[in-house]
Amino acid sequence: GTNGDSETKTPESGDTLEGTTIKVGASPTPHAEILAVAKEILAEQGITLEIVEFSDYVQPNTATESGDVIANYFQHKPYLDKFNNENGTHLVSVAAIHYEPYGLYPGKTATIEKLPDGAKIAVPNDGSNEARALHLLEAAGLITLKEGAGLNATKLDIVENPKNLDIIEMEAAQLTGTLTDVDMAVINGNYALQGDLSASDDALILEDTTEAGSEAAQTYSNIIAVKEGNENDPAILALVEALKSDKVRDFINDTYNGAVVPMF
Amino acid sequence: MSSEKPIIELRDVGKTFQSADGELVALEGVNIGIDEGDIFGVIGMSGAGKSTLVRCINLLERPTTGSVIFDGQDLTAMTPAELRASRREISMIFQQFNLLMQRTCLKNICFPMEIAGVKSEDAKKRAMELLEIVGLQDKANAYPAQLSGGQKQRIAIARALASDPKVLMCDEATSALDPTTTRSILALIKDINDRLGITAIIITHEMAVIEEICSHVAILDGGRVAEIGRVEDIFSNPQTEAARKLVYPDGMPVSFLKSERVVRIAFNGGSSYEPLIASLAIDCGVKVNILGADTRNVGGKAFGTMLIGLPNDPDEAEKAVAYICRQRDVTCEEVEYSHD
Amino acid sequence: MSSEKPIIELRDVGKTFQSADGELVALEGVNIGIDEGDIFGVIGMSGAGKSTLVRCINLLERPTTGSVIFDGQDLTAMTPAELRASRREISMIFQQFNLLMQRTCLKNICFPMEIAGVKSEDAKKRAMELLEIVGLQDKANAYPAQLSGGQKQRIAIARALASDPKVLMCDEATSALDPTTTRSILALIKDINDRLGITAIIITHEMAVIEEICSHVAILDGGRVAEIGRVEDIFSNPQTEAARKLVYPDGMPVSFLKSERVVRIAFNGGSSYEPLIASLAIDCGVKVNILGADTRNVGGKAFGTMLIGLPNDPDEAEKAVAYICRQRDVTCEEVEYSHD
Amino acid sequence: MTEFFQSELWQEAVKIFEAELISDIWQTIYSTVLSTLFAYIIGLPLGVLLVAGEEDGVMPIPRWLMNALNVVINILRSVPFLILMIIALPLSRFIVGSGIGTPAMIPPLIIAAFPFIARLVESSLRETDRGVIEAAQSMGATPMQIIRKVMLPEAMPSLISGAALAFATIMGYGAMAGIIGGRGLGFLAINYGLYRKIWIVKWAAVILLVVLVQIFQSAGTKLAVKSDKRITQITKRRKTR
Amino acid sequence: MTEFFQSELWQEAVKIFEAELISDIWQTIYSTVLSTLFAYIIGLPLGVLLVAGEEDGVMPIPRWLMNALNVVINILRSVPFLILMIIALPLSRFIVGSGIGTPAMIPPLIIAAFPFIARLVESSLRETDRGVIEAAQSMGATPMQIIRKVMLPEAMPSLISGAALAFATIMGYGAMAGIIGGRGLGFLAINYGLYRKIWIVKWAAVILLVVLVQIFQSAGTKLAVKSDKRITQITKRRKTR
Ligand SMILES: Nc1ncnc2c1ncn2[C@@H]1O[C@H](COP(=O)(O)OP(=O)(O)OP(=O)(O)O)[C@@H](O)[C@H]1O
Ligand SMILES: Nc1ncnc2c1ncn2[C@@H]1O[C@H](COP(=O)(O)OP(=O)(O)OP(=O)(O)O)[C@@H](O)[C@H]1O
Ligand SMILES: [Mg+2]
Ligand SMILES: [Mg+2]
Repeated sequence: GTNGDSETKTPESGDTLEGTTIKVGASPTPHAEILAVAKEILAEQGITLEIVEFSDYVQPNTATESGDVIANYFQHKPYLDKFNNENGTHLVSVAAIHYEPYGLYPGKTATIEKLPDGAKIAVPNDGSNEARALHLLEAAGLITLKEGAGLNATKLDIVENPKNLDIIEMEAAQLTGTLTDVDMAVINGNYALQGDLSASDDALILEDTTEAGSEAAQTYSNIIAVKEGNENDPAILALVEALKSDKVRDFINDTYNGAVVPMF
Repeated sequence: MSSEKPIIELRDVGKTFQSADGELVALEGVNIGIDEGDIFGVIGMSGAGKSTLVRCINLLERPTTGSVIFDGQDLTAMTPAELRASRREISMIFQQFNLLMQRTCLKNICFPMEIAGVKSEDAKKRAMELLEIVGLQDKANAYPAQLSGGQKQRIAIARALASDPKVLMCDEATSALDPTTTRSILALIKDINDRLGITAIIITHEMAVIEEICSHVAILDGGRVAEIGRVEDIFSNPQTEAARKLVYPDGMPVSFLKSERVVRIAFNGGSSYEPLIASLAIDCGVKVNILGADTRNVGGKAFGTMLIGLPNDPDEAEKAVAYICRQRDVTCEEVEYSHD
Repeated sequence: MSSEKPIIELRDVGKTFQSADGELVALEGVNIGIDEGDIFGVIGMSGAGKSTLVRCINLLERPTTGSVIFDGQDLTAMTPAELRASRREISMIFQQFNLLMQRTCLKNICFPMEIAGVKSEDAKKRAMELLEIVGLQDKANAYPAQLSGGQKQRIAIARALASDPKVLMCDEATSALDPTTTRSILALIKDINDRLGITAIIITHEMAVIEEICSHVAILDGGRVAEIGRVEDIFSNPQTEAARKLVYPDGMPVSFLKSERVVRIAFNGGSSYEPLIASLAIDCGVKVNILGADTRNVGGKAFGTMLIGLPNDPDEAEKAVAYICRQRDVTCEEVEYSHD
Repeated sequence: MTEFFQSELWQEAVKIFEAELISDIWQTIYSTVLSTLFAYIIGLPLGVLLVAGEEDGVMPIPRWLMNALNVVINILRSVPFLILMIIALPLSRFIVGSGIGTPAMIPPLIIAAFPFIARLVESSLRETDRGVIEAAQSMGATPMQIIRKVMLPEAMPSLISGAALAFATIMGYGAMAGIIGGRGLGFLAINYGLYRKIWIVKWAAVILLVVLVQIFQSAGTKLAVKSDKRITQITKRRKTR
Repeated sequence: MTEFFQSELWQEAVKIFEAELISDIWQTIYSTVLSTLFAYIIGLPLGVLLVAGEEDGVMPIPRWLMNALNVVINILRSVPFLILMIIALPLSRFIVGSGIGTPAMIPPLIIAAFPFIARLVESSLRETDRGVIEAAQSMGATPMQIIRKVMLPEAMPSLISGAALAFATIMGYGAMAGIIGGRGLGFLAINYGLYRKIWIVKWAAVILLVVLVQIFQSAGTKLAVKSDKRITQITKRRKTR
């Protein structure tokens, strides 16, 4: 992984960043799309931002740890902590950029009240997102999770399930595609948008609207993570600055219509 | 040829193969008529086109030119279904046997009957009979890979006979067989020919086979028919170089060039130890020359033929012929010889 | 057998195949010694074990029992590398040819030389020579699939000769060939045998081939050696039922049972139209019986053999023998006959 | 060791095993077997057609049809399975009545596998000895008879080992079931291996997958060897020892 | 129509094409070709060994080694590609110097593909006529000579059509490059089909994939037919027409 290092390890501070290339790992959407805006800004400063898209949630961290990329942008803090813990990596968050509220969207059944016994509810199948979705269902009063079931919660941690809900885990991006097959699905804001669902109009319940909503926004903000020691790397600082610009905020607000909320 | 309508007729058949080095004319302008009940021999040097010829008869190889008439119908103009129906009446024994490697011998013999829709038990019964005829009952459940060359060939023969065909084509069907087995197979074909009037087309390199069972013979040379006709005529008096080379591979008997008159004597089961030639000399005082002989004894009886060159003196010759013709169980015929 | 050390010796060789129906004994207690320079014929009915026998010689089939000695060394006890070295000196022509389908004829013939590490140009040159010898120069670049049966066989023959082997094993190497080609191939083998002292083992169904070029013969019957010895001895006086069946497929000449004394006359190139038997009758007044004859003319000269049954009267018989022996270009030998 | 069995990881793994393992094994097996089966029902005839339908095959079909067939197979072979699966979901809804879960995997699996199988079958059938086909033709066999009684039986050993290959490949595709809410051992391995780091579960799932493939592969090889009547040596020797 | 070309979707698609298409095509081709190549370098000898190494093969190897080889191949065939890819990443870092991107895909692709190729090769070689192998043995050919000069050349048509099959399969695996930050047409199709729903890009990528597979498949088939000297009919007829 010397490649990424040599290119990204910026010269002594104070030197110009002109000609620097930084590689940042990101999920395709919305992260890579947001980074694309930052890329334009950085380009004006002579910094080349190379966006490496990962369609999984492990490799971006591994790649950051190994130096294949200098930073990544796809996860929230709790996931990062858990990842560090489990994998012995040393990644730290340098900035929170946005938040994607989860919502419970209707499929075959229109309202929570009408949910029949044994109704099918689709949730994301990947690590902490499943937990997040289950917490949302708990907040809606549909299930009860085992005490202390935090970010590791899976459907096996459900202790009370009065409606005998059938929890179906699947690829987050595929959730909107299966609304015809299930009674309801917990979908992340960004994918909901792509499925022509509006967080504000269609969601039966949103993370924002629950009592834990604002807390969730804080907790689940998507962050820029770097390897410990790179926090003050000028290039990283430039990246964060670019991401926190008005231009990016406008882009997010215009494009995602509330499904993605800027956190700056 | 006889005046009957032939069962198989090749009209101006030609076959050209395309190969890397250009075209190869395997057959050219072949006209052959084969009457029902004939046993028709095809001989020729290696590569003369014999296999190609029989493959053209059942259209395994589509002739490049000409047409093939079977039973009055043009095979080359038939629909696939009609062709299939005709093919069921023409059996073929392949030079390379072409047995189904994944089937037992019994099932291989059942195969043509399966295709013709014969009931399974009937097919099996018939196949067992045929296995017995070719002497391989004990190999019924063996696979072809477990057989010797000759055994494979016998299975192929049994398979070809299974469907009671009108025409049987044998591409060197006895080349891998010992003389005894060869003879018994030939006897079988002859027998079927006598009893059921099957027509047989036989490719062989053994002239004895032709002499023994064929009624007609065609000699192929470089893809063309060099000679065609009754076996006696062709063999006793080969007209072309190609024919002579086959019938007398060591060169023509010189006596053909010396004697004016040649007589073929056939022993039809008389006692062979009757010393015919010696008696002829002693009784008639005539010295005849044995040009060639192939005589064998079966159960004390002589069979086979002998070619005799008569003395040039016409009287002596006449005397000799008369003496020979008087013998019991011997037929003699004079063979024409033309000086070309 | 001669007193020289044999080049190939089979000691108590047996081979049993396992099959679905149980065991099949293909060879049992076979003891054969073949001297250097012999042309050794192997005959037997279809399925007698001939192919298995030669396959056991180069260990393509590992004998179940016994050992195979080649050039004084036990092949069955060799390391793989040693075995390979020995195998390079034993060429084999297979009953099914076994040509490489993806190589041209030329490259097929080059193959054994490639294996032996002969330089490519040298190999090619030699291969072209061999192609010419078997009469297939024009097929150098053709693939086996484009050849006739006999042509394939000739390529196989050329391939077997390419590596200048010490021993050549032919499994029905001429069965697909016309008589002329057969003769030229046999002449070739005989010639190599004369000039280079190659040892040949020849499986065939044509007794004429054995008579023509073999010095020794073994008769296999049901996996056992029925008879073994010099061709003259075995053929003129077959001791066992198996041998008689092969040599005289139509049954023994009856005269063997009638005449006490039998004489084999070989024509060594005298004029055939000298009517020997008739002259015998006229000049000596002795009637002899032709038991069998196989005479041909080459360029005006007679070659071949004739078996004569002498009269039972000892004086007449003596007279006849004396007369025959006086003839030019004729050798005669009395053949022993035992009443068993 | 006792420590390990008291560890939280082990406890959790046991929980997961108890809840899901049997069901996941079963789902892997039935989805793979059913998909392989149906994929053969479609792919086998197509593979046959690819050989028999050639200009000089036993059942020539029009050239344009042959080309079309080839193109369709190539298209299906080239679309990534993920995309294919999602495209095929409406079909799943129509056939199995649901676009989610393991049953919904089966139609996409079939669609992805049959072109692969067609090619495997094609390659096996091309090896049939031309001579035996000619023998059958000379007996007046219909194209269907030649296919059923000659080409397929003669190529049987090769077809069987192809089937073992196809089975393992289809099982591999099945690992992506998770995307549409399906289950199975592959899903278990990915879900717990990739996302949840419960390595016990991951390895248990992988080992079970290996065992399944091993069983099918060796059954396939054994059957292929046994069905091969051309080489009698192998079986012979095995028996003798 | 003009409307369509002015639509936002189209504009965006064009932007993506301009930025990525050429590079993605190139990445697909080079990763697939290189992986296929290296997978053959490993898989071909193994496939040969699976046949030649049998008890009655031309180069028998100890039975336990043979069994071990079979088991290893089966294991690699049964581990889901996703898992295999991630397990193989350290190897990628070691070999290509990076655990991300298209180059990093190549080692996992090779590891996933070579067992598949070994099985394909095995199945092809099993069809070699026993008789010609015996002929070579009778000439004193070494096992290596038999393999190189007999088994492989005689099975060439079948090996070539197997290679076309392998190529398409490896290209299919390559579609999962996105997981480790790799690129390529498969990634493009999945990324824009599944995650971003820009169907123009998805279909463009799919069409390009189809074209690639089509090219390799028909080249493979043609070459296989041309290299087949056993059946002269086909080429013959083609030429005559
Ligand atoms: N692989 C095998 N498995 C089982 N039996 C076999 C096998 N090979 C040969 N046999 C049997 O062994 C016997 C001898 O076979 P072999 O091929 O040696 O005969 P052959 O004398 O060469 O006959 P032919 O003249 O017909 O070629 C036959 O009965 C045959 O069925
Ligand atoms: N598929 C083919 N492609 C090219 N040439 C061929 C093909 N088949 C046969 N030939 C050629 O056609 C000629 C006649 O072949 P054919 O097989 O009819 O000979 P044959 O008389 O049966 O000879 P044999 O007695 O050796 O079997 C030969 O020169 C052969 O090389
Ligand atoms: Mg022929
Ligand atoms: Mg034999």
